Amino acid sequence: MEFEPKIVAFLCNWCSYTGADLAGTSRMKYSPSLRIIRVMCSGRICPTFIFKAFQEGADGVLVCGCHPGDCHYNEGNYKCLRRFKLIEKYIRQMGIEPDRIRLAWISASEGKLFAELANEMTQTIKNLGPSTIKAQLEQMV
Amino acid sequence: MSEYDRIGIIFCDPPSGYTPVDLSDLIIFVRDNLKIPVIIDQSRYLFSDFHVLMETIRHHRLTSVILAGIRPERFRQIVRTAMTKLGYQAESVVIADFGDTWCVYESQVQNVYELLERVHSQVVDKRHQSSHIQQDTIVIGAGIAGIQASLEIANAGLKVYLIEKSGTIGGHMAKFDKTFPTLDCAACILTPKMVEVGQHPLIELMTCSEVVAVNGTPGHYKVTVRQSPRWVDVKSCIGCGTCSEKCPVKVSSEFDEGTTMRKAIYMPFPQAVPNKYLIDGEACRFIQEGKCGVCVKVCPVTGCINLYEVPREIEIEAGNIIVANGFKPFQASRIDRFGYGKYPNVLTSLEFERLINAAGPTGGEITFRTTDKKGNSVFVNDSGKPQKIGIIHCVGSRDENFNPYCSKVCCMYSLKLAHLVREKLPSAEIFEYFIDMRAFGKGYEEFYCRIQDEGVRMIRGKTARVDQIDGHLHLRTEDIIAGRMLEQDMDMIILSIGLEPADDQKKLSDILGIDVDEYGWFKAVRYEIDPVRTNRPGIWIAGVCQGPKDIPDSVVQASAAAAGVLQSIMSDRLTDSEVFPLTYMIN
Amino acid sequence: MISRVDPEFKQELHKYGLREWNECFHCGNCTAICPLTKDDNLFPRRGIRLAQMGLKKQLVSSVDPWLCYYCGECTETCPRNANPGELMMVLRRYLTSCYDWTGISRLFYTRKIWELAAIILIALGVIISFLVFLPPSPDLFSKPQAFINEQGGVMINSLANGISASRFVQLIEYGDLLMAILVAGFLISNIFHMFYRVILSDRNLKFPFYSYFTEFWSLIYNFVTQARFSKCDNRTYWIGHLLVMTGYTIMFTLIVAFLKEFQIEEIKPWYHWQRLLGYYSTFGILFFLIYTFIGRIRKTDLKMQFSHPSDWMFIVLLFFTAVTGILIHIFRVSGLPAATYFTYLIHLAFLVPMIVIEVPFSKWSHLAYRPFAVYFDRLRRAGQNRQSIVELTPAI
Amino acid sequence: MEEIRIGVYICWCGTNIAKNVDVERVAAEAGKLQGVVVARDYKYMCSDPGQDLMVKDIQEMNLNRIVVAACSPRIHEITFRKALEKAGLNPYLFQMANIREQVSWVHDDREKATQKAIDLVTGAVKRVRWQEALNKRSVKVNPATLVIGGGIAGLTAAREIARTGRIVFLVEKEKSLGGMMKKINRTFPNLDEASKYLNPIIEEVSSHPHIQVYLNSQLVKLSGYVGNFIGTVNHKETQSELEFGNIIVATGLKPFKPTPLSNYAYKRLPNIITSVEFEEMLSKGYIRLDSRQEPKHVAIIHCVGSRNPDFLPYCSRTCCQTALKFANQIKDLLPKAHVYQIYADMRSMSKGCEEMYSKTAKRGVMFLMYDQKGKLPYIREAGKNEKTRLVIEMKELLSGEQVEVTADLVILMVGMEAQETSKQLSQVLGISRCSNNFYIEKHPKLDPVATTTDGVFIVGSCQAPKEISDSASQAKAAAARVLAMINKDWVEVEVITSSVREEICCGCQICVHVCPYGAIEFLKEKKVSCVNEVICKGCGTCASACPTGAIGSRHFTEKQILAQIEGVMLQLLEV
Repeated sequence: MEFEPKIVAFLCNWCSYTGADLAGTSRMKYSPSLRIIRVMCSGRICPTFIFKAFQEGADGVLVCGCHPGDCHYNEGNYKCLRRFKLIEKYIRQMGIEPDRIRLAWISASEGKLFAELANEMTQTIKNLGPSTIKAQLEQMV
Repeated sequence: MSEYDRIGIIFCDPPSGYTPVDLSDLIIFVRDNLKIPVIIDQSRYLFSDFHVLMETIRHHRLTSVILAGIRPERFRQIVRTAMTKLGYQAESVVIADFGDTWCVYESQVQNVYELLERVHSQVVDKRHQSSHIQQDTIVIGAGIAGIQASLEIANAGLKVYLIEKSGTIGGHMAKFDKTFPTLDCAACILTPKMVEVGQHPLIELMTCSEVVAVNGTPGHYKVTVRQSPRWVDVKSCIGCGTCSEKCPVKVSSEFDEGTTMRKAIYMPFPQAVPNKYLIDGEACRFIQEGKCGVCVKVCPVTGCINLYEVPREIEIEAGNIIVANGFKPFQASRIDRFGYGKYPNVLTSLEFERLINAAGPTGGEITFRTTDKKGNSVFVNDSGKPQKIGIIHCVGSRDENFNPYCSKVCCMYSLKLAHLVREKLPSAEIFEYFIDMRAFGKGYEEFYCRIQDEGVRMIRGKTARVDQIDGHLHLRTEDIIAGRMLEQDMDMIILSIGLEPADDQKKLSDILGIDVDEYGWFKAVRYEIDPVRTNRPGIWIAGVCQGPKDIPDSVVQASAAAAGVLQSIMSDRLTDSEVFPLTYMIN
Repeated sequence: MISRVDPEFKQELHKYGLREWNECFHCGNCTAICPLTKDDNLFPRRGIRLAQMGLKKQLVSSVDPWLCYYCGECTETCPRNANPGELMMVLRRYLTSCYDWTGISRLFYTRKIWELAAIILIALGVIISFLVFLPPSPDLFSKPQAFINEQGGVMINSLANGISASRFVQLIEYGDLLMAILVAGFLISNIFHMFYRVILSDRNLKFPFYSYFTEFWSLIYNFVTQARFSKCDNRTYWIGHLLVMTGYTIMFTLIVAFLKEFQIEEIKPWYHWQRLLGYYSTFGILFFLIYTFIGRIRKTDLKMQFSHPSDWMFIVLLFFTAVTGILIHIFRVSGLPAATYFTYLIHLAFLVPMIVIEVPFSKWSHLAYRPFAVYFDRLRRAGQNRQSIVELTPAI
Repeated sequence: MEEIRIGVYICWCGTNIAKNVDVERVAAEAGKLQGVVVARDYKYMCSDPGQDLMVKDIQEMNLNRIVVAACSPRIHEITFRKALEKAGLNPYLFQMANIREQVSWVHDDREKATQKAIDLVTGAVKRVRWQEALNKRSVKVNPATLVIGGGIAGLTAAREIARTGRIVFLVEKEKSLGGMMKKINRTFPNLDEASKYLNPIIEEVSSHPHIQVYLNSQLVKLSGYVGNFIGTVNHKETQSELEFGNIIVATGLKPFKPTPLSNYAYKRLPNIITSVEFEEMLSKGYIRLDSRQEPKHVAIIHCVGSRNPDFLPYCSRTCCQTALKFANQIKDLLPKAHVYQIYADMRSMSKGCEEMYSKTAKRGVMFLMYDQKGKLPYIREAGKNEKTRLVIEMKELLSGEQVEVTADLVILMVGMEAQETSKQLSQVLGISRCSNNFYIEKHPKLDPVATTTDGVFIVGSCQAPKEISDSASQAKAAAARVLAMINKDWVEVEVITSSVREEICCGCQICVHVCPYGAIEFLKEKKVSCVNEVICKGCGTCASACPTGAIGSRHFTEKQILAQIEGVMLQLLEV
């Protein structure tokens, strides 16, 4: 059967999660690959979460926050952005294709955008194929 | 103020040029009906000599004065000064101007009486504002507006009596499938609020109840509520439903707009609040003919069902009353050209809401209406699916022959219905026949565009007639934009019926003493900036009963009415001087 | 060139008896409820729209008002009480005056007194010329039996002084012919004018020449049967209309073309064709008259609620013509020569103006315009069939 | 440590969920998970019986963790937390899996949807076992209120509250009160003088002992939380610090500038004015052209900017009715003038406005419909011999004719758009804006005046364009909320805050720097950071920044989230 990726998505409670809900209430269909985890702010997302996701066998990780300047907590999304740049470097070193992680700004009114993003990301991951990290880690132990 | 507070009336002499008229029967009228002191300014000395005026007022111990006569305005200032000198506020002088009608006094006597009565009652109301206001509030009608208002007030820690005519709260909104433009399912967003009302310690919910009399004065209304029996005890009923199973009587369900049948003992709908059963007195055999009574036998809780229960009247003291009795959908059968009631597959929008609802007769399948063996019209799942559906706007609205006003919600809910059809029947052809598309609210225009993108055909031009020709519903419409006559065959027609004042509206307005407009909607004294305040202090209107509006606006109004209540209680003041002019004319 | 909207146009229409109608908000109910509308003749609504916008050119070039027979359903169901049916009526009056190149019709419609004056004038003219050319013979009173034929009836053609029966008939016939030519002249020229406005002036209208002939039958058919009218819900009105129309035409042809056979000395038995025809048309006309009289007075029927003076004028004239006609017959049969002579005189005094005024310039012209409207409409269609049919487009 | 006993409840939501998700299977799978004592599915969990079912289970099977898989927690988290409380369980021992908005409504493939639902539920179950009981803190409410914006909405709200003897700070960025309504000459449908309504309120507000009006002022900084905000208001050079319990935002809107719509030739040709400019003219009491003559032909063009994807995609709601009002006012002032309404859809839906529409028609106004999605009307200067000033070329839809309209004066019914300050203010207040830059309400249907930030309310046309009476009732609605809070005198505040485990805090003070609210201070003597929970809003930035993991944000702890990740990724072998 065709490879159905699993993407762990971290959504901030105020913009992105609401946006995702909007996609739902407007019945916009998108790929069922996402596994959404709600956090209060994209600033809460620390590298551990992302690595954990890969370690558990995620094929990709999506991080969504409010648009710059719209953060419910003023600047959490900026902090997130900085960390994300770092994480991108790390995972490259860990041998994970940087395309497997992605940061996007989704506002509460961008349900459509979210749906499109989901499909788009799923497609990129499908092209990359399943992530091998989990297997590799298991070999190590 | 204390009981020393006294209203007096001063009849001023007409200005020169007007023939003075005999006041005697007017005075008698005032003494007998209004029972207040009367001062007559026979030989114009009263206003000419300030001290005499002061003396007279002091002598009669007046705290408010009604200046009556032709153009009494000219004396207002002097009397005001007198009153303020005596230590009362300037508002205590009120003018009752008979206008020039005085000359034809004989013909006007009735109007003059009415005027005086009106002024007097207003002054009395004003007087009462200053005595402490009763804290409890009564909310009439438990639709979304009533629910919202009750919650607002109860959440402020104040007692609310929520009075609902039917057996459950929820009103019309509970019947809807989805709500425009967000397409939240109505039940999903309404039921939590209903539950909250049901559980709120400060809300006393009274179902099957109606207000029959309102006495007392603003801030101290004594309201008589007539509670007709449910025949099932709300406290002890466990809602197991055995009674309903066993009940032999079947009648059409008003909640499902007659698209399904229910028993004589029934639960209006699964999420009803209170989530308890009740008996339909008209249908129940025992109550009608005294036989049956099966429900009592099968009920696991002894004494829960009491078929001998009788209506009772309760008197409630309340400082404020919020009226939110909602509306009545337009009777589609009144327009025979559309063949509603004649052709089975001409539906009203409300019927369709139930049909398309997951909890509806077909579990959300859109099917045809057919008549079963017993001759009641029913929707059955295997009757096939309509492929061409027409939605006719402005049925009963924007029409001088029925209701000239715009019902405001029809355009949007029609678009919503079109979307729901598209969702359920992707291949179906859907047509909307409209005059003007009124997508005015937040996100409404966007919704309209979206529905067009979904391939719903928008026809500018109102269908004139629907005839059933060999099984098909034949429509005649002018497609104004395309510039041609349309003769189409449809499988199903949805009539977007308008909104009308509820049946009990007139009665309520009489009981409460609040004004209605020419259509029977309740009237706000200053609609422009205060659409919830009525002519009677302490009585507020919210929701559709004041004029057609959508859910958000109803909710907002409900909260606004609540604001009025809270404000009056927290400031212990009822009226707002702008509402009560200090001059009254014969109207 | 692009036409310009004209708010003043309403005042113009007011002269033709227009009442309040601007409330119309174009829901299209009137068009859709009308049993006669189809495809792209969208009356009454389009007519209302053009009138509201004051687009005269488009208005005059459309035949829609003639296709409406005023069953009144649109008015009954109009959500704005804009009374579309009445507007159609007004437009018919307006069009009549537009078609009439002489401008007389406009004068009559907009200035009531002129019509009346014209009628009286003509009536007097008829009386005078009659008395001059066909003076009553003095024996009418002295020895009336001289004018009685063997059937005991009056010999109608021998009542004039010193003029032989054949001469008498001939003179009358001349008069009739003159009248007929006059009327026909005006009417035909007006119809041609109509033809020009509706068909010729429309540059981008193309249809095969043969349709002129292929569609011609519809003209005859509609003229004779008033078929479209029968589609309206109220049948009696159609019957009445059919009766009066046929009766009137028969009478007209009888006196113009067959006077020699019709107006003869001897009195034929009642079953004779000329008498039967005479009775038929009299009956037809009377039926119609009574029906409309009652209608217009009681205002029961919507279409008769607002009566323009021109409507009355026509009915009255027709009524008196009919009555005098009947009287002539009665007097003849009962052998009263004097009475016959003078009634005959009065009869003409009503008949002539009725035909000369009403037929080309007023109400009666629709007798001709309606069927032609159908004819032209079919011609236009013949043009359209070649163009692609309008596709159903989503409204904006 | 107590034994974890989890109850899982899968909601059908009628068919909303059950249609695309095999709820029974989800329940069955959930039942297999560790610690799960009971897993049920039910038609409507949010309904009374649904909640009762849950409560009964909690009490009978003494469950101590609950997972509900249903709609978005944004809708029903509160509902179920209440239910837990009812059952005597701490409301924070509860987790929701969103299998409607994020599963059944967005996926058609039943199999995959069900799989996803199972994963989400697993995640929730894994997470909930680590959740701790938190105690709601209720704080006293500061009875003072801040109202931003001195238009009709702001004024009404301020007055409503002040009348109860509570302090109101009214901040207006202009130099006078009245806002948009002040520019309006008469109100529809009754054509009353707007000032008749507005002036008494302005009078009362500006003279009210309990209202402090700050003109030419703006809110620039906000800290604190519902019931206890501290705001900084800038007026001219001076700054003042205010303390208040609630905020009512009534910043209104601004008219659209029609210059980009070149076809309307605004500012390019003379005698083409916007509806706002016309209102001003009316309040001066005359209708005049630049040449001081009275116009003979006045054309009113609707939907200028509104309902136009390139400018304002939404309907501005009031223009049609205002246009009708204009027509009547013109007819009153210049009975001879011809008025043309060039409209797209006549949206006269408010009380009494449909009647106004037919009345206007009766007065002989000409209504012309243009194709508002197609080619817009075009205004050109009239030629020498056209004996008029302006000519409007348009396709008239109701007649299907291409026509010209002559006009001396053209009034453009401009749409209404959000204030450009809305972005800046939304950042100060921490509320979000919709794609049209209007503020987003908490719930468009059932909570139209509240926002996602407790204690901040949006009223009037800063939420969406609306007519005066609607703005007024919104203002009152917000006032009701505020009054209720004041009357109760206390409010429950968010307990999802950060907390420091001092024993492992290394005192690096990173958290102190990252905290956007300055809620974390460094205790010199103890050499550890300490969170001021009253100021902390629980964003958790500090938690993710902390190198030692000493700071954790409650209810979003590392453990909980990692467990959830584990959960959603846990492949169930049997599928």
